[in-house]
Amino acid sequence: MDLGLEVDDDHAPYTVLAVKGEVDVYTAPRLREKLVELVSQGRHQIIVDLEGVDFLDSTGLGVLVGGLKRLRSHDGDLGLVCTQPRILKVFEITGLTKVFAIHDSVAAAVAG
Amino acid sequence: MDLGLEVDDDHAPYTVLAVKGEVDVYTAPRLREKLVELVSQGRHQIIVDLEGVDFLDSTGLGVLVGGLKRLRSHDGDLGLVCTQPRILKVFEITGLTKVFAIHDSVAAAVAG
Amino acid sequence: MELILELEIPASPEYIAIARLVVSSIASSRRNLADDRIDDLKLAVSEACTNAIEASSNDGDRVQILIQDDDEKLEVNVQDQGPGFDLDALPTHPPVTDPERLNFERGLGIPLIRTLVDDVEFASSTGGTSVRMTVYGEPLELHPPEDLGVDDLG
Amino acid sequence: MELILELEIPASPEYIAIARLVVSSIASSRRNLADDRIDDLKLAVSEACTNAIEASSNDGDRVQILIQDDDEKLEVNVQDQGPGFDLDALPTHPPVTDPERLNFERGLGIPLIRTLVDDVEFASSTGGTSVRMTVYGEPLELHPPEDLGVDDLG
Ligand SMILES: Nc1ncnc2c1ncn2[C@@H]1O[C@H](COP(=O)(O)OP(=O)(O)O)[C@@H](O)[C@H]1O
Ligand SMILES: Nc1ncnc2c1ncn2[C@@H]1O[C@H](COP(=O)(O)OP(=O)(O)O)[C@@H](O)[C@H]1O
Repeated sequence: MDLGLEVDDDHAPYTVLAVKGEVDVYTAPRLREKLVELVSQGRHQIIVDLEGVDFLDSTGLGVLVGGLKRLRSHDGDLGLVCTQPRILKVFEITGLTKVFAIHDSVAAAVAG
Repeated sequence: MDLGLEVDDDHAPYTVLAVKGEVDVYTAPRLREKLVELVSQGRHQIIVDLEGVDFLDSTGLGVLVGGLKRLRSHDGDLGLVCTQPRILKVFEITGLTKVFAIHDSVAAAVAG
Repeated sequence: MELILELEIPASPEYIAIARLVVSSIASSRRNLADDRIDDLKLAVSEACTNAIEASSNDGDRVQILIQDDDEKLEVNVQDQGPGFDLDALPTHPPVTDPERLNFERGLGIPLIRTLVDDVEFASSTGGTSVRMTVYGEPLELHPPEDLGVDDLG
Repeated sequence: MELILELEIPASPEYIAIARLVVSSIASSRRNLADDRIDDLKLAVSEACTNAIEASSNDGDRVQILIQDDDEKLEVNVQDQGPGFDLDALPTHPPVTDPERLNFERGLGIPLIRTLVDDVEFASSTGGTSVRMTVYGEPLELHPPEDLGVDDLG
């Protein structure tokens, strides 16, 4: 039930944060802290890779929206990598597919 | 939570019954029925392959002991295949390692 | 309606994963629900439990999850001991096309619940809130409970 | 001792897998227990639940599983509404080397429980039986519950 958070620096100017596990009211604070930490390090182009996420609820969505908002205020952006139907569905239902750029792979995300 | 029960006839005179899943008070009756059915078909040398078993409790042990007893009364035998430490442990604690021949593989069981 | 299962957890985030585990496990064993319906119910229950946990502020507050079913439906009821709330007084969000939308990181839970389950009923008072969520689906054909009768084998 | 979790299931075999799921999930998240200790506890609880289910004969009888812990131990209490039994009156088995041993397919549950957990206490009356099983182990260091504060992020 621990959240995996791995930072990959090999895609400059993008920082890729790979999330693994279940993102809920228990684990979302750790995701939020990690995003705040990355932004405070001056990383303003962040890709959050959700391919390893088994579960994501509205608390997780809220943290991602908060991260996007913070990055936009620094002229940055927060993109997502997600192909899992059950995770994509949560973005669709809430209309957040129109707010986030959602990519099929990290390669596609850093390319575009 | 369903019990997998597959009969393999390729090892005559042995009949190999591969069990998959959790053997407990809910699923053990199906294992018992299958053993009764095999014995009533005249199969008196049975190898029960426990490699696919995730959980086995005393109800499962009871069914195996009952099967062994029935086969012995027909001058047959019931051997086991088991290498998983957590399943072996249940046989060890109950002293049943001295009652059953426990093999490392189906090949070893039919050879021996 | 038959009561299947009752789970009571402390009103604390660390227990929400257990609530999901129990609900999805029961849903998959009792009901002929497609996997994506089970995921929907799991998410709805998780949202309801999150709200229940966040509404609870007293030490020792607990959240109760009741699972019931009958021939055609499965019901999950999440109950808390929080202060209650007025469903009709909740703010509405700007549409997602509005840049203002980004100011609302919260408020997605109840809309999600409404979309994910077939039916939802809120009952809230100063003594607490209960959220009853229903999904419809065919029951699985269960193996009838039977006597083990291992002694008969010999 | 703090009550962590309460699970109530119908006294019917099909629910025993849920009881195991909940116990092993709590044990692995709350306690610094090795995997094989978690397996031991899971098996012990399953044995106690099997006995509880088999002892229950009335429609609607239920089995309650209480999980509690404190700094050093985790306790699981399985309670039924069966007729109770006399622990001291249980038959003893012939040794495994005796061919007679094969006549005893039952009676392995309680010896297993005794071996698997650090401590077990039976309390039985005509109103039902409770089996309290204890394992010792270090608690996990839990992340302190904290305010989500997503609004602060912006
Ligand atoms: N069980 C509850 N007890 C008290 N208030 C609740 C409960 N559930 C929801 N609410 C109120 O309704 C609001 C909206 O809930 P929701 O749509 O889930 O979004 P969020 O929880 O992210 O705010 C909450 O912020 C809270 O004020
Ligand atoms: N919760 C219980 N309620 C009533 N009787 C019980 C209970 N647990 C155990 N017993 C009695 O003790 C006997 C021995 O139990 P056990 O060692 O688990 O073996 P088994 O259940 O295979 O018989 C049971 O057959 C039953 O008569």
